[in-house]
Amino acid sequence: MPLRLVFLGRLEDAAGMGATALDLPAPATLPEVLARLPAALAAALADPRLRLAVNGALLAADAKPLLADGDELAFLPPVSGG
Amino acid sequence: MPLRLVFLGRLEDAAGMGATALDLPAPATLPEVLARLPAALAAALADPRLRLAVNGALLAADAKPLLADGDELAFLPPVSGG
Amino acid sequence: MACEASLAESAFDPSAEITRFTAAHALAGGIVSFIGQVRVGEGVEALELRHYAPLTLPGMVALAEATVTRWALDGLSIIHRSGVMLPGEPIVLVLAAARHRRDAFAAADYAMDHLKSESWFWKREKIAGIWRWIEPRAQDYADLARWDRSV
Amino acid sequence: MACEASLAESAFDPSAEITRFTAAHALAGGIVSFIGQVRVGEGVEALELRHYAPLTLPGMVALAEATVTRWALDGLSIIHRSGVMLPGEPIVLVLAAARHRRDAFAAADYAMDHLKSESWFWKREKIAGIWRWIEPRAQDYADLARWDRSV
Repeated sequence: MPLRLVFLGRLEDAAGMGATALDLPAPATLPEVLARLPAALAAALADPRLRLAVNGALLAADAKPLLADGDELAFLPPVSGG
Repeated sequence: MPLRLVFLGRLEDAAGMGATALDLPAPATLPEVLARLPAALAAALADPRLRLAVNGALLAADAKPLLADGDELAFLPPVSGG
Repeated sequence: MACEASLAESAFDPSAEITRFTAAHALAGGIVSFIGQVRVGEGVEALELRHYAPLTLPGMVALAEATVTRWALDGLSIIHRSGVMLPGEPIVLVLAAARHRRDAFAAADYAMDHLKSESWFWKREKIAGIWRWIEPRAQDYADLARWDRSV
Repeated sequence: MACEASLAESAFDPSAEITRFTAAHALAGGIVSFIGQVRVGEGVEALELRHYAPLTLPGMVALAEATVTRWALDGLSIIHRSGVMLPGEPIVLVLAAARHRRDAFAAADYAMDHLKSESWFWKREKIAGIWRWIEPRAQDYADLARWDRSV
């Protein structure tokens, strides 16, 4: 199934892109997603300060999402706005 | 000697004017000034909440000014600005 | 540090002042403004502020100087009307520019509290054709007292 | 009670917004504004704010709604830039209109603290030709914590 990953803030530099597509068997867990990424990026995405959003809905800090067909998973570093 | 009296705020209504001139022997005290004014106005000017200024300089709350030739004595009710 | 205070005898344009002040303080990260205006819709036909020239503007200047001493500001401006104003017209504008927004908020707040309670203005309102002098509000004294117990 | 939040993708004019807001809230006696702008003169050539569309504007709307619930306001407006800004350009404008100025000051202050620390923006600065992501400031968290222990 297709998934879309979005990298915000400095994660865009770590990923070398703002977003990417991935194809995984459904349903997919976060560790399964990270296992498909380059090790350096996977390490950056394992930062416990990150928050996750699935399809624009923020997840609880300790959530373990099961991703479904077409989901957009966003990786959100601590904000530094305004 | 000539003196100038200035009435601010609601005292202008009590006095029926914003300012007036008075002629008194020098030096003059506040009670001497008040004695020369209509009783109702003198009573309004004896309000302990009033502040006084002589020639634009604010007096301490308990000051007993001695007025000299040409002095301007201003009667200042509590402010209600802004 | 630049500070300024002025007494406006006729209507002024807060937005134009804010534009000017903001451009003059490009080093500041934050600018707080307070606009006080004559309320519309409470039956007040006009408001008049009288002042006493030897005290009023010098008192505003002293307040501006005290405010810039108390907080780390890049600039402070106080403009206050005197004379007759109509509903919707501005009465007072306080502008504070600071590197850190906390200073700008506190300075504008402090200047307003002191303008309200300690500056030499006397206010009257015209309602149903009758002018009435306004007494000081207890709330203004309470607002002022806040500053005696904190920075 | 009217509240509004918007995300500006290009430069906006704070003075024009203040004029419009002030005229729209003629019943309010006081209007507090906060303008945050890109500082001039610290070697920052440009600043960029990135946002995440599904979260950022909805978060600003929720903050505006929470703020008007917390204080007695006549109106509240939040405008926040995203994209690339140059020194001197506005980043954020918060406007609060209230019958009593204390409410307007507190509401603008509260909205700014929460925008700074909780809204979904990521900032980078260009200095000497190099873009660098900015980490959250400890001061922003300290500012935010103030609101947990007071009204």
